Amino acid sequence: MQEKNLITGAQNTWCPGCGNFTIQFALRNAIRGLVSEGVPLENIVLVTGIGCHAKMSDYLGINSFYSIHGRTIPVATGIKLANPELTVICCAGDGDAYAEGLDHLIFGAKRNTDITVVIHNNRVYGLTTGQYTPTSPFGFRGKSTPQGAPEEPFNPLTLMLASGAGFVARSTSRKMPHLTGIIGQALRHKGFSFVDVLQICASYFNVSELYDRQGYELSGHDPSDFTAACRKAEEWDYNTDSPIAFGLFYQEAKPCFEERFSRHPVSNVHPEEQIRAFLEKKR
Amino acid sequence: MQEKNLITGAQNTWCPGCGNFTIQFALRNAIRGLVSEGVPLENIVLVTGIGCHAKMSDYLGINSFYSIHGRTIPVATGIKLANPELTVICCAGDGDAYAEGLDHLIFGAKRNTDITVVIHNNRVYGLTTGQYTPTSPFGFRGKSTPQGAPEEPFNPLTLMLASGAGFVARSTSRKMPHLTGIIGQALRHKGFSFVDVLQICASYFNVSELYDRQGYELSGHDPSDFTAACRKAEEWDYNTDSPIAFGLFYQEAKPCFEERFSRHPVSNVHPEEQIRAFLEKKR
Amino acid sequence: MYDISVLTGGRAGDGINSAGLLIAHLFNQMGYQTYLYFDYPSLIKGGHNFTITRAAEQKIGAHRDQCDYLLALSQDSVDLHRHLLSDNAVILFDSGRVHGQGQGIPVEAILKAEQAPTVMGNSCIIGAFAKASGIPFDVVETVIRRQIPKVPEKNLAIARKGYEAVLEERVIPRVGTTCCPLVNGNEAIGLGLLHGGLDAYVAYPMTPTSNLLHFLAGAARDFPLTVVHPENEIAVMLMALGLSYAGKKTAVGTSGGGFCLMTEGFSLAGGAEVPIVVVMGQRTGPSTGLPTYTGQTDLRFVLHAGQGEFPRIVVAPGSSEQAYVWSSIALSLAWKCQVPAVILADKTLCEGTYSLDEKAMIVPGTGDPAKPGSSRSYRRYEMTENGISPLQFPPLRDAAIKVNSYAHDEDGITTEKADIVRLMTEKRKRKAQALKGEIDLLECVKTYGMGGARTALLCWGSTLLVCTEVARRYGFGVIQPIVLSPFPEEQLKAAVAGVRILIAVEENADGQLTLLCRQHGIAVDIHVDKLDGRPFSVEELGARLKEVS
Amino acid sequence: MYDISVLTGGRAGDGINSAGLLIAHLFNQMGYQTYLYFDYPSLIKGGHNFTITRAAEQKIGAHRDQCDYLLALSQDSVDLHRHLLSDNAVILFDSGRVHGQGQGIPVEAILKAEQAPTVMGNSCIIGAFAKASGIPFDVVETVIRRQIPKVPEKNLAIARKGYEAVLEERVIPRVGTTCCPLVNGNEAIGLGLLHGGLDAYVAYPMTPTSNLLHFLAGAARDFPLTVVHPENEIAVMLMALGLSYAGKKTAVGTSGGGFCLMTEGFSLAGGAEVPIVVVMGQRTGPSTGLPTYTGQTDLRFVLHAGQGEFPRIVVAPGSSEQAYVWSSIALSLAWKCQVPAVILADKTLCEGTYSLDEKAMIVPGTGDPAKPGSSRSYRRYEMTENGISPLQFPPLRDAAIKVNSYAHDEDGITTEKADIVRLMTEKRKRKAQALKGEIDLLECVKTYGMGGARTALLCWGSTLLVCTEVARRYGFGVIQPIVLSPFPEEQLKAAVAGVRILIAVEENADGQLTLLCRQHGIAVDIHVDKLDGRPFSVEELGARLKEVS
Ligand SMILES: Cc1ncc(C[n+]2csc(CCOP(=O)(O)OP(=O)(O)O)c2C)c(N)n1
Ligand SMILES: Cc1ncc(C[n+]2csc(CCOP(=O)(O)OP(=O)(O)O)c2C)c(N)n1
Ligand code: SF4
Ligand code: SF4
Ligand SMILES: [Mg+2]
Ligand SMILES: [Mg+2]
Repeated sequence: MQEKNLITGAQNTWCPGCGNFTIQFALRNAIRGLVSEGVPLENIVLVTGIGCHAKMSDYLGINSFYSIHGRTIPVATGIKLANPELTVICCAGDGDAYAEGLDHLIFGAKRNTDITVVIHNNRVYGLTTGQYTPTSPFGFRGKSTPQGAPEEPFNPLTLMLASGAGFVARSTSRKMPHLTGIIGQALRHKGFSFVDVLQICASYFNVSELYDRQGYELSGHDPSDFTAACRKAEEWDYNTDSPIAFGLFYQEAKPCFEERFSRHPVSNVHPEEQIRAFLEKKR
Repeated sequence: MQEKNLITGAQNTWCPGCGNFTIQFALRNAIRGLVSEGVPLENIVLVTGIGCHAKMSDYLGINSFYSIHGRTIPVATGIKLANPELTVICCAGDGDAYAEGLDHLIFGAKRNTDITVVIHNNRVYGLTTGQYTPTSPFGFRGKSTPQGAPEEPFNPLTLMLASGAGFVARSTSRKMPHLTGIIGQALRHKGFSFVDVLQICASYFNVSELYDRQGYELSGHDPSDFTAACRKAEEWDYNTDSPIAFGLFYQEAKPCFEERFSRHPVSNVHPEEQIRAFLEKKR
Repeated sequence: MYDISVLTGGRAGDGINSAGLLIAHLFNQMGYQTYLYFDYPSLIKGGHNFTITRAAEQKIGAHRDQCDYLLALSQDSVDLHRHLLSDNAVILFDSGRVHGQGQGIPVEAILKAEQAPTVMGNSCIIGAFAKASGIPFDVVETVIRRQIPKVPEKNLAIARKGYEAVLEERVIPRVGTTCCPLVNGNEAIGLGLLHGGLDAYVAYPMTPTSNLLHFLAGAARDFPLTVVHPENEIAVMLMALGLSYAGKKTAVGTSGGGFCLMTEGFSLAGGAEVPIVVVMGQRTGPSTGLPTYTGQTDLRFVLHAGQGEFPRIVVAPGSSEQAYVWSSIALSLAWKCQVPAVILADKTLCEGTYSLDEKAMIVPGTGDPAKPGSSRSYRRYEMTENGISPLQFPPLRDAAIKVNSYAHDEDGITTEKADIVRLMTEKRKRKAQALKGEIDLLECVKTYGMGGARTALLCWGSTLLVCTEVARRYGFGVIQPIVLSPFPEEQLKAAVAGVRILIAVEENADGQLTLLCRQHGIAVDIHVDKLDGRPFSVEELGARLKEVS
Repeated sequence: MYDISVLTGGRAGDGINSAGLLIAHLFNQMGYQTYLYFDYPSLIKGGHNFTITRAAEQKIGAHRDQCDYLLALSQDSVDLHRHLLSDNAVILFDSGRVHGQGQGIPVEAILKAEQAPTVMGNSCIIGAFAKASGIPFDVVETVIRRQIPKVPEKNLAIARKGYEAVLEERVIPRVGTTCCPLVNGNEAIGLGLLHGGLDAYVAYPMTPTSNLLHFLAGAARDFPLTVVHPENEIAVMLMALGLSYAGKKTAVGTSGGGFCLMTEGFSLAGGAEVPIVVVMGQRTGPSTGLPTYTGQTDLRFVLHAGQGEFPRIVVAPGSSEQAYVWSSIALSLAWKCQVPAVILADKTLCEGTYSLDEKAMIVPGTGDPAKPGSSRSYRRYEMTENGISPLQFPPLRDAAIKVNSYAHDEDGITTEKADIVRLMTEKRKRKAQALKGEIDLLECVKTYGMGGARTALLCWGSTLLVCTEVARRYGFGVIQPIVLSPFPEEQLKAAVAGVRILIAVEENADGQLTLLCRQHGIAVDIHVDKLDGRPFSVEELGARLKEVS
């Protein structure tokens, strides 16, 4: 099942022109980068939610846990806690991580679990045929809101900054090399890494033109400056038509969640002895 | 069941010295304020979660929906959508609103539903006898973390600001008049109002001394300045020992969620006619 | 007796479901009863989709495997379905995409000539189909004008070109003059809820009930209805309970995975007596399973979901008419008895399109809810003889309306006293009795063709119509409990009396109704199961019955 | 035969549970079997708490209503429990707080004199109790040194003053020399899981299993165990499945409301074959209900929770020994068969303290899991004869281990093909068979006192010991299925063979086991229910049985 080019034989069923293809190859290439630095391929685990994005589990020939809608992050946290040697990556959708399972995203950042979360933020529910999500613009006419979405979007970057994320970046499926680079950095960052990928949904929300027109790559920005990161993140509110920065907004080294659990040396003591000792005290 | 002094005959079972008493009377007085301005008492609805805080439903002699753990806000949203004339108040715990049901809190702010959310933030699970919550300090030795909580707290104020809340305030059960004033303002604010109340838990987290020593009332702060609000909110991280501001951090007038739903005039047309019309098109 | 099946195949995104539906409308105009089965994988574009549009002179609600016409918009449609074609099958295909036997239609060229977008390809196809099957062009025109009212002229021009592109092969005659509304199960449920007085619908998208959300979101333009799509199913359920508490008749919709997340709120509804209706569309499980396929594997889950014991309504309609009628009843009874109700459907029913028999859409009255008492002394959980307390909503002058998830007294104040808890448990038991009484007044168990039948099929939900059709051929009777909670034990016992061999047909492996019957002292002799997420076709069920009986 | 009950009452926060436990330890040292029932409302301080410490010469696990001693630390304790006192009851009270008959102990004055904190009041109380009941002070000393090892000298001094403050009233004799460990059900479950090889425990606090979280969080110091308390029960379940996938034997714990939130992950575990154990402590429902009281109302919920059909283990231990043994078995079998397992307990079992019979703590072996294949060709869902695929964990060289919530092929890649879906459904059915085979090797149904009994009580879970005790008096037998899924139909049928009158005793209203039995062709004649959240006392069950039999 582990394929040399990391792509399985599963038939790919994304729509033509879908931004997921770019993310797939960027992620694949970033993983190859890790492997070339000596990370054993079998130490890499992918966790996906449910949605178009999640098909990544079928397409990449690596360990994967194809989870349920909205629940990538707790699964990834469990895997990392079980074995901190593993490199754990979440591919989550915006419906997935920003609606159904938003709480887990915030707790992932708060705990600083050393996992990388890639959000395929196409700003729409793709697989359920086009409803508004928490990052769809106000008034979005999706199938559940034919008269226009009644809510403004939130800004996932500012939310992540407020939640304590130590690596906050944004890229887009319109810029494969940039995306590959950012995912590579995210994978190497020790701690919770968050990458919001503005992904094109060819079928339900194709705003390529917007991202091409307004997008620009961050430069001269100091990712260690929290306040600057907040101001930069606020530049575009996922709603109106302002410049959209791509790059690393914020990075900070902090202790990771899994390091805070004491690792017991593998013991040869059969639990029965310890149980007996416990019972002795209860007598 | 509607009592003149707004307090029911139910036996009060909070611990002696519990900060909930202060919140109860502050809230009662703030409600009286509304009523004295002409809001019919029966138009006020209280929604509570599950926890010590939630007993407010039993103690206040007003309409109440004693909900389940973590779920005040969706219930309140439903009530407000059903009847925008109602004044809807949530009393939620920190375990309740910051852990179990965090997503709803963020969506409440995002949607700007016109409800008032009072968080009884005692920074501990009271009713389940003292475990760490998302605002307990790092290393907190609760019953589930006898070796110390492995996570830093998050800052609910910055989270709320990042989520789009239009009214963000903090007070404390140590300052009854201040608290009464803030809740009164929150009730009058049209839109989602968030009040984090640093509440003393006499049994499991009594940090009265800290709040008295470090607490101060905001003055000279411009609540219409978002950036200033963020900086002020960051002053204390719910973990370390810095000054703790009480007051209104941020206020902004915005359209409310429930206003964005078209209200149909009560129609005399029996649905059967409309159903027939629909079926006609399907023939 | 005419009985015609048309298989239309293509890629996702080709509008195959619309094509199948347009063909159903052609049949509808020709006086046929129709049924449309839509088979599609969980993807948006590409892949392979197909519909089977079936037309017959009798009411039908199942597909046949043998197809008389194949309309192929992709090569797969020819390659994958060869074995389904009857010997003289008429094959039409898009000659730009497909190589094969039959008549080609140059769809792309026609669209190009008319400067029309790809979506109009369907008009071309149905034009061609009409010609090949001898359906007059004016029928095509009627269908297009009614069903694609936006740009009828252009569509008509294209349909005409399709019509002219092929030769007549086998004539489908007109068999009647009435034509029925064609609605899918989701629409029938939605209309039934609206009939029952639905004020609000709250849902998070999930196949197979997403289209109910879409339908009602659209209907909110015409009906006094609030439709909300919140952040997740937990919010859905709790928001709905808030709406219900404040006086709105509210329903939610989901499938198994989303229902899991609603179970805690479901128990709250049961314990706090806040009425709510859940439209629960089953699909193939466990877990994500096959999102776009069917199953009947969640009956026992909905019967027992939520901690604690409380009365609930579970109805499983088996046709679009029943979906309409029982959705209305479920809503009314949920409010009358202040209990949660589940409308248990599945992908087959939700997404299948049926000729609707308007004469069967008569909803029996369920009487008025309990009279409210005076407001000064209002007690939300007042003890009454039948366990049902008067239901009032805020604002109510001089009253505090308190609902409570804890054990509570009549005022809705928390209590931990053993005697009050026992009284409240007994109140809920009396309410369960009252609910059973309501249910007993209705025809909860339907029987078909039982006159002297010694063998009967026992079924529930969407397998009803495949069962009745196959049973007719074998001379079997059919027994269908529509209500599954409270269990209509007496009605079902009466229905099975005299049956020698009772064969349960269920699209699951465990035999969930079979076990439920056994629990009520009704023995099922044979259980016909289904393990692959596909609905029974007429042929398959026929063959399975031959095997076992 | 000595049989003594001591009621200790006071306010929440007074340490009543510890006081009751210390008294149990006194009895333990005197050679008695003990049982401790703790009755408390859902609040932290104030209110009214009480424990009943019972001691007898035979194994016991239920409380009696008639108390021989009353230790009153609050006025309520005297006022509320008068009717429970036997005629010659010995009454001791804290004279600073209580007015009444009996002997007063000036607790506050004693503590003051010793400059001791309030928590040490318990030492004073047990000192006084020992004296009043003729228990030698060296027994008090042993108990204090063992159970309050932190500041024994000061506690001893206080106990001595309590001892001296009262007069001997009625002597409780020593009846033996063995003394057992006293553990509560939560501890027994936790130890059983550790015995089975538990690597990780994940939970969100919820009565009555919060104390299992606390216990294991403490045990993580001594055992190689990771304990996590995440943001909510959804996270709990999914984090646990992540741990399980990566090779850790993991359990979670909750009660009904939290279990609701876990059901979606539970179905994932079932469909994706990721093993997991859920400790599910029932309490009084529906919804929030009575959080600190008991019930047996969630059996059918756990049997059917989660969409779709998949095999699962449900065990309901009835004593601390069974809790230990079957928690270990559940964990082992869950991993061996790669299924989710539920340990179904309740407040009575979880929070009751029992004398543990170490001889009964023998865990039968469940054999080794399936052999892993070679890693190059590793397929997570390899088809095998018994439906169980080799279980491997990442990192596995040259392999990609893919688990999947969708319908999947042997490699774990999503499939929508009907034939593969059918094969995988059949694989799960074979696995269910294999699991049933494992269960059949074990003694899943226990019987007690059945020699010639014509009437038998049928019970499950924590009512076991009240049933055996009452049954002994009436000459009834007792039949207890410990495993409820896969249902041990044959063993249960064998057990009931020859019984004339089968009386089910269940702490619910619906008769959940009764209905389950009926479904398996086992008729229950009489159902004894319980509607108020309180566990049966010996007297109450006796009276109820007299009524019905
Ligand atoms: C609990 C639950 N609710 C709903 C669904 C149905 N569902 C499947 S995918 C999806 C939306 C996916 O949107 P997103 O996460 O943005 O992914 P995308 O398809 O856009 O990549 C939904 C609602 C589900 N599988 N589970
Ligand atoms: C779904 C669910 N999980 C767990 C619980 C148990 N529970 C009751 S109250 C509570 C914690 C309350 O903490 P918080 O919200 O901070 O309220 P406080 O008691 O501190 O006021 C918990 C975990 C529950 N009732 N429901
Ligand atoms: S629906 Fe959108 S996100 Fe999904 S595959 Fe198609 S283009 Fe991609
Ligand atoms: S436990 Fe804490 S929050 Fe709860 S009532 Fe006691 S003091 Fe108040
Ligand atoms: Mg998306
Ligand atoms: Mg709290």
